[in-house]
Amino acid sequence: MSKTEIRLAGFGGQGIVLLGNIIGKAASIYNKQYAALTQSYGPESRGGSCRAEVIISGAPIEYPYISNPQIQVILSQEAYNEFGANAPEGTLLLVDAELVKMDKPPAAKTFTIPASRIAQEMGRSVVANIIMLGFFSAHSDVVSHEALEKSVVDFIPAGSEAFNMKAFETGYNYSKKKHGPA
Amino acid sequence: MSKTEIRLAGFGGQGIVLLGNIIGKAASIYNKQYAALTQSYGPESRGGSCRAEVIISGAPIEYPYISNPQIQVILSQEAYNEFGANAPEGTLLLVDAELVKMDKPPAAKTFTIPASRIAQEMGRSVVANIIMLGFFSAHSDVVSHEALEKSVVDFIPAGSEAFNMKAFETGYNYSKKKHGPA
Amino acid sequence: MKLWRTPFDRNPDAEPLGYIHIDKIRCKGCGFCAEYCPREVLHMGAELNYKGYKLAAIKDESKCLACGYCELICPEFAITLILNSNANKSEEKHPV
Amino acid sequence: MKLWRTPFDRNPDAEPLGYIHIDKIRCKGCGFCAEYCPREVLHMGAELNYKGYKLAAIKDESKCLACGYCELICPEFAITLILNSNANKSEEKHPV
Amino acid sequence: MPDNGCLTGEFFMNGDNACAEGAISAGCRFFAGYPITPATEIAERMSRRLPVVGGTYIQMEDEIASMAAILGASWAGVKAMTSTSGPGFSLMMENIGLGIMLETPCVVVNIQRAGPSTGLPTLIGQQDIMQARWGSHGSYEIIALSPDSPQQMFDLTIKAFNLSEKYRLPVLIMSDEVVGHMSEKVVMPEIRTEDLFYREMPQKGAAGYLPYKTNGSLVPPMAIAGQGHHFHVTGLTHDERGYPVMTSRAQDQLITRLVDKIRLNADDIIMCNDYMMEGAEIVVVAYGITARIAQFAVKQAREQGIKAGCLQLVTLWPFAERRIGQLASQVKAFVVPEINRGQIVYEVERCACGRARTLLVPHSGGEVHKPAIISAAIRECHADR
Amino acid sequence: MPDNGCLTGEFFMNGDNACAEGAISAGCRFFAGYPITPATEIAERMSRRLPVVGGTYIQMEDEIASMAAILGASWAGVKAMTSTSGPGFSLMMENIGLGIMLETPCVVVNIQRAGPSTGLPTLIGQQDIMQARWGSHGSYEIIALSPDSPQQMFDLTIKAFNLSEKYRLPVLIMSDEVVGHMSEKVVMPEIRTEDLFYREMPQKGAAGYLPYKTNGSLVPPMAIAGQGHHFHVTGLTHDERGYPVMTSRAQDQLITRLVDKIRLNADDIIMCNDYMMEGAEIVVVAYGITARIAQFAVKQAREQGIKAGCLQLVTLWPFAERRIGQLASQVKAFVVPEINRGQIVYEVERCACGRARTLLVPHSGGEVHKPAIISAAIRECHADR
Amino acid sequence: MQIDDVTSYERSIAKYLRQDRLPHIWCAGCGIGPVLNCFLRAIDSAELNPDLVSVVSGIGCSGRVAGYVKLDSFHTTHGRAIPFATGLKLANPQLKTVVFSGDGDLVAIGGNHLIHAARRNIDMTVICINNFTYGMTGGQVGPTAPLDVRTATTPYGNFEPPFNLPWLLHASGASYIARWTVLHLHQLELTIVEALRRPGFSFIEVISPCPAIYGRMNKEPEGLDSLRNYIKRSVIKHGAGPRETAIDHKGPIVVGKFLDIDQPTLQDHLIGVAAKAKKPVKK
Amino acid sequence: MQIDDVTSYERSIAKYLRQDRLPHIWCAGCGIGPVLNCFLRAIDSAELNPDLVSVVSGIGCSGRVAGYVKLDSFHTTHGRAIPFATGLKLANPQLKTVVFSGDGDLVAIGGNHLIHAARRNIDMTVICINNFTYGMTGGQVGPTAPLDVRTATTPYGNFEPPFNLPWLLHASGASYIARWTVLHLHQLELTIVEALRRPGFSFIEVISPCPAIYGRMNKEPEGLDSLRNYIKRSVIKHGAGPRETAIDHKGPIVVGKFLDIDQPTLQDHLIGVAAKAKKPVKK
Ligand SMILES: Cc1ncc(C[n+]2csc(CCOP(=O)(O)OP(=O)(O)O)c2C)c(N)n1
Ligand SMILES: Cc1ncc(C[n+]2csc(CCOP(=O)(O)OP(=O)(O)O)c2C)c(N)n1
Ligand code: SF4
Ligand code: SF4
Ligand code: SF4
Ligand code: SF4
Repeated sequence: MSKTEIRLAGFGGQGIVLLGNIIGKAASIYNKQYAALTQSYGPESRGGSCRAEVIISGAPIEYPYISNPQIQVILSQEAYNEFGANAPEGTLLLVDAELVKMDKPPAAKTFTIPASRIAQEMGRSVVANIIMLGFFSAHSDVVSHEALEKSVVDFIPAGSEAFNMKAFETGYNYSKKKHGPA
Repeated sequence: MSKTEIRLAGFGGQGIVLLGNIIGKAASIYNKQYAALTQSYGPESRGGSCRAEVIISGAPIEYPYISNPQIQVILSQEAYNEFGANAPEGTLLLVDAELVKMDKPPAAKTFTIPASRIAQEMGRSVVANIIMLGFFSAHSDVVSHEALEKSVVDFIPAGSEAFNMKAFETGYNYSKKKHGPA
Repeated sequence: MKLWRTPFDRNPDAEPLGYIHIDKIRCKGCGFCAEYCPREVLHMGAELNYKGYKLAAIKDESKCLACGYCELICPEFAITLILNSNANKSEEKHPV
Repeated sequence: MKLWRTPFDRNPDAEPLGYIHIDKIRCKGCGFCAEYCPREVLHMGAELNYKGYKLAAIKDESKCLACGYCELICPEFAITLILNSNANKSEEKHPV
Repeated sequence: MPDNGCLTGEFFMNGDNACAEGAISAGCRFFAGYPITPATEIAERMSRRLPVVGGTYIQMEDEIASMAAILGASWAGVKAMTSTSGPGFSLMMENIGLGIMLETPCVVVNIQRAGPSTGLPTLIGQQDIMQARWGSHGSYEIIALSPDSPQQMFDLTIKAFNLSEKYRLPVLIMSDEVVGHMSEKVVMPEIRTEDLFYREMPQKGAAGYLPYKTNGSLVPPMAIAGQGHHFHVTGLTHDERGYPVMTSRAQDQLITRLVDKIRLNADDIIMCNDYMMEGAEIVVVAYGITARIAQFAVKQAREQGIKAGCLQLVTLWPFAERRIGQLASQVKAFVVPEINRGQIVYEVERCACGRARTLLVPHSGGEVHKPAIISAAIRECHADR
Repeated sequence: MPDNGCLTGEFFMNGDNACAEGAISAGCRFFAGYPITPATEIAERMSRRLPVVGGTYIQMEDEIASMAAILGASWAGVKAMTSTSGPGFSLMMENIGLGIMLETPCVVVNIQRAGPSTGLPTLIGQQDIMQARWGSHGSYEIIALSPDSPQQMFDLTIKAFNLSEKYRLPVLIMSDEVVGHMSEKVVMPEIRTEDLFYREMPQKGAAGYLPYKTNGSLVPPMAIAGQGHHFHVTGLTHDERGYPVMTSRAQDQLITRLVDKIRLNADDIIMCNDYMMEGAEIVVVAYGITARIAQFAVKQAREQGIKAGCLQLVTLWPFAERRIGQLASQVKAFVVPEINRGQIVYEVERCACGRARTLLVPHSGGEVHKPAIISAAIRECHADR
Repeated sequence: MQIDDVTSYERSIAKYLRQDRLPHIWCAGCGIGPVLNCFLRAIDSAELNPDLVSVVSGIGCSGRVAGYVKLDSFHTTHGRAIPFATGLKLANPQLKTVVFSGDGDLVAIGGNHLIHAARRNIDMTVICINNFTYGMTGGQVGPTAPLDVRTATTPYGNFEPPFNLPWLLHASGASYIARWTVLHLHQLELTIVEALRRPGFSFIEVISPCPAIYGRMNKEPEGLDSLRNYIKRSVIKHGAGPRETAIDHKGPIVVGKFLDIDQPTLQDHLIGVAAKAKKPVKK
Repeated sequence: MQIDDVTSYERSIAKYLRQDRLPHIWCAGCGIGPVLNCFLRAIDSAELNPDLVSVVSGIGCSGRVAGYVKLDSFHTTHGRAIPFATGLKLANPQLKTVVFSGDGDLVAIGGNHLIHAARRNIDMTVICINNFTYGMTGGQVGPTAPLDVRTATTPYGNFEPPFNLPWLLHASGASYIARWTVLHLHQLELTIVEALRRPGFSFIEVISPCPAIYGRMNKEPEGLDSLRNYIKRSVIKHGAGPRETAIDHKGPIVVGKFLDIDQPTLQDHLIGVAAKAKKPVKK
């Protein structure tokens, strides 16, 4: 049965756990898959590095931890150094180009987006994660675009739907523009 | 191996546990017997009834509780009603006549002394228990007279030795006078 | 220091306002009632109860003001004040 | 409210009393140093460190009074004040 | 959300939140707690949800007070809960004992982290299992459940309330950090009245009510404060009237009933889940998140042709003594992975009574077992002759 | 009284007082406690005796503070003790865990009464035996001793201090109300330096001292405050430097050592007394005052021609696993009288592993067993075929 | 002799006293009995619905009070009466919750709960029997014992300064604070009535003899000795300030009503929370 | 450029800081770091023998301080730093014992130990970081949180009145009480020095931002937001009375040295006990 492991990594305050929740809910509630989200906790997740990991599967998930993520979303240099740089061939790497310098091209299939800069340009730096989610949606079919959209709306503050949808589409379109249709 | 069980019973404040300690120490330290003292505890031992029980034996004592005391020293009506009145034949019963009214003669061999009145007459009602101890010594050889004497001195406040010895002898002599030499 | 408010200067010849009942089984001889009765109705007697406590006793019931203080202060709930409904009702009653 | 005691009116043309070293790995960009430097020696720059924090930076070291407040208030122990022993010693020293 | 404020439908949430929602659905309307990782999210969600459903949330000054407060609330007739982790659980022990002695329904959740002492506050342990059984002084029996997922957090919280109301004692939910913090789909059905158990109560103001007089069953009806019963209850040894009686005889009567109400109802209380148990020769006995890791290993073993199965202990206490005893005669070995240095394994070993091998797969804590370690243990037992 | 203020000679005193004198003789110079029946006499005697021998007595605001204070005192280099009974013991659990984690020598005395909760405050129980082993959260091992007389109260208190200094952990004395309150002769020998064990310490001010670096043995030398080591210790999982390390690996290293220092030294720690064990077919396994009652019953049984013996568990924890295992192959049955509803019996049963029958003689508490009840159990096992 | 059908005892307290439990466990001359008596009269005088009064005690001689009142009554664990009562009260705000216990219970082991309950200004009346010692366990030093007194654990004299309870409670946030001795029974009754009827946290300290233990060690071996001492040393001073309410071994014992202020109670605040919560918010 | 061999940092605090443990765990803009810095300077300025200084912390963000000071240092259990330090101090009166911890640790779960230590007037300096919340566990309401603030457990606003800590400590018996904000670092240093050097129980409250949690929920998402707020709201008033030292959500934050009195310490009393005990008494 198909099973996809996703890692989202960056630092505290970027809304990484929220991303994990959005993806997990999209997969499990709207796409009727199985999904399990685990995350880093404690003071570390406030100041320092932060991580959320999602498994999406067609069958019940016994072991809830990822071992070899097929997809990694990297939002800090530290996270890149620790995880992204070593991502093996055949896996997908999505990187915020604004926050990460890559010395040499990683083995994984890598796509970059300056999500945090775009967010700033849009006037609300908090939506960087949603932009990244749109970018993610453009590059992976593990969760449907519609499911992600619905899930975003579930998690954001009331009143900010339109703005967040715009951010989501911006991320999605950035990819389409840059890389052509997937 | 010889084994004697002794019960001392009355109410709180009479110095009953002290008596138990004096007898126990006399037996175990000065007479080189085995002795175990158990006693009633808790708020009950302050206001209400109070009990101390001593086993004296020539061999180690495994079970430290008395079952059929050969000697009972009774210092309150309540204690008499509960224990003294039913003391079986062949056992020894020593009673403070001032505090206890006996409706009918008990089955046990019974001797009485108005210890508390004598104590009052001596000017220090606290020594009633030591008077009773002297009386006890006159009626039982389970602990030697000398051992009891030494033990009394160990337990009383410094400076009160002479007075307590007088009380002890008073109790002892009361018996001799009343009942003749044992 | 004021502990009670029933008048001390009530006519001593009037019929007693109350009668005192002391439960001899409960009394532990603390002496509170005797000490704080404003009219010395009670005192500590010589009798012992079966537990060995010296009992409170009535000395002169006729003086009782029915102030209720002995009943209130008795730690043992051993005193019952029985009100005399015959007595002069116009005099101030105990404040309880 | 008085937070420090080094004179603000020190001759601005004198050699700086101290030099500031900021540890870029430790700095978390809280901005305390920049905000509370009495002489605006520091400001928040645009550079991010590898963890993503925006770094404090030196704006004009020449004004430094060596008051030590930035060093004291930096929550990260990221600032070291290096005293300039060449500078005019007669002026009052930082009170630490 | 239905009118009563209970959630229904499908949610993606972590175990802590699911536990809080389970409590709300079970009718819990009082929560007293003190923050502690990794249980804090339960308190936080209760603080938000309770005022909405007409309940009361209070953060007490510590865990001792929290435990005492839920006992008080329960005696006011309200279903009550607290949540904590190891250090707070240790502090609650004295008043859990009071709950047992007064026979007070309530639920105590322990989201276990790794100890002893402060240990690894944000990382998993399953090390308070024996503490749950033995942590308070005195002789008693307890009920403890162990969920393996957010869904079970929801379901077993309702179950815990039901058991606590039925048997009148604090029921413990012995979860762990991974289950508490992991998010998955949670289905919350509409709860019907008949799904919930409420303590039996005397008629309001009924004369002659005695707080600890049973009527055939081992569980006496429970009066609550304010109903005119003017009853007394005490943590001292007491008789049917609730009055202290300081005798060995009264003690024996009381303790025998307290112990028997659990021991004699063990079959009603004990829940186990069978996973690939048909014809199993090697049975992995596990609980909490470890049950899922074990199932992963069992599945692999079956693929390799080893007749392995997994028995999930949903109820930890009372221990599934009979079940293990029966299995012991049928199977070759028990493999017991625990995130501790040996706790439930003692019970398995005792009940196996030498008839089947018992192999502990210990883990000091901080993460779950690697499935391969459990697999290796299964293979080791399989290779035994 | 010798110059050092320690008593020597023969005394008639109760177990509580003997315990206090044992502590003084063992070099205990700090006591923090909180009154509780039936342990209060220990505190009272310490309050009188400690100032005489240059020590400090303090009554803290509760048992939690008492336990914390003796840990602090131990880190100031002073042998320290506290005493309590069930309810206070429950409250101490969290900080007993801290003692284990910091590896702090100290002695905790529990004079057991009957519970749960307030229970029978002035009457005997032996119901905190499993709590002693499992009462704090997390994975750990502990040492617990069980005296059967005032004399053993004296002797084992010294032993407890020695073990705590040697293995660096809180050592528990699990006595009971009868032993605590009963008076008998107590012989107090002159204690020589070589009778006492003091923790190994780094050289004063030695550079490079690491608080948890061991040198081959499983027990690291212990610095004390004020000696210039400037060390750090924490209840968090830590490395050799005493620094927190929040990883499963660090946890495993630490817990493994904490557990192993007891498990691997079990033979050094465990003490049992044999009573009429020659050729025994029925072995009564007992501890505390119950061991004496059991001996009484065994003597009677022998008189009736039944080959009974009694194994007194002087050390309760670590459990005498090997001894019971060996005996299991030799004897017909174990009879386990306890003043609880089954605690140590679980261990006996587990270690017997089906090779010998195990028969619990439970007692709910409030008094000791009637010897006849134990005799009956012996006869029942004897009649078994 | 013609007498009333009812005695004053029957009229006022009989219905609130568990007579089937008498005699109680307190020693001869102990002050707890009179305070209990007075409390029961106050319950009557306050004209509360007794069905709605709950009495919670901790452990100690004073803590046995819950066992003698014929009201819903809870004898809990040592020091934990207040949090238990907090749960009762919050779960059913209709209840009048009275905590009746000893100084050791409330201020030693239970001190934290006491100050936090006062801080919260929860509707609750706490009656604290202060006998300067732990009676139940045999007279050890308590946190209210004056310096230098002898107790079972201070054979060389007490070396710890005591709390000044009215001050501590005031600083913690209580609304109503009073102190009487066991002799001021009429004043005490009025004070209890007042406390029961008012909202917020009220604290009443009652100085009470423990002759059997504390008294015996401090030259007041009879309850009467202490009472005579109280008469000598008591000074009524309503509104007395913190400096005046400290109690030492020999000096004056200032009694009276020290504080009586209106301030929002926890319940008041909680009503506000409920109102805000009921406004639908996005989940 | 010619510079001094040593920096001010090296001269004063480097020797007391566990540099091998940096970076510490505190969030960006957290106030604990500056207070630690200041404390280390005070240790230096007080010219104590550092070998004899012990630092004890409980659990919390503030409780991590013990882990960063290069002195004998103990990271204990939540709320129990004070009794642990009490044991240390009593067993070796030579030691200077400093308890450094958070308001939740010291005043919520640890409140009883705090007031009892103050009552005993034990030689001990307690530094309390008051950030109005439980930082470590994610920003729940603390017993110092002003009414109406948002926290993780008061989503509808805090409904419990907070303690006024200087008042509580005064009423408990402390000898020395001061409060500063994290901006008053020079004053704070002097105060700590003074407290360290004096006998008896001293308590220093430091108002400190927790931007990551408490600030984020209360419109001060950056540490700087809080600091600016403190500047606006702080009023220095030495000797301020109890009515003035309460802190609400918006009003002034009165800082300064509130109490500094000489009174016998626990150690003074214990010396008396030892003297009496040494006189031979009959056993
Ligand atoms: C946790 C716990 N610790 C200790 C005890 C023992 N204990 C019972 S009552 C008491 C003190 C009672 O003192 P106080 O509250 O002043 O009441 P009093 O007996 O003087 O009326 C103590 C310490 C206990 N029951 N539980
Ligand atoms: C017994 C216990 N209960 C709860 C916790 C969880 N806990 C850790 S830190 C903390 C609160 C810390 O708050 P505070 O002392 O104010 O420090 P801050 O983190 O705000 O600096 C709590 C509740 C614990 N470790 N132990
Ligand atoms: S007050 Fe009560 S107990 Fe005391 S003497 Fe009078 S009747 Fe007896
Ligand atoms: S104070 Fe320190 S951490 Fe903050 S910005 Fe300045 S250098 Fe960076
Ligand atoms: S010990 Fe003291 S407080 Fe307790 S009942 Fe006796 S006199 Fe009263
Ligand atoms: S959570 Fe708050 S108190 Fe803790 S480190 Fe972060 S800012 Fe500081």
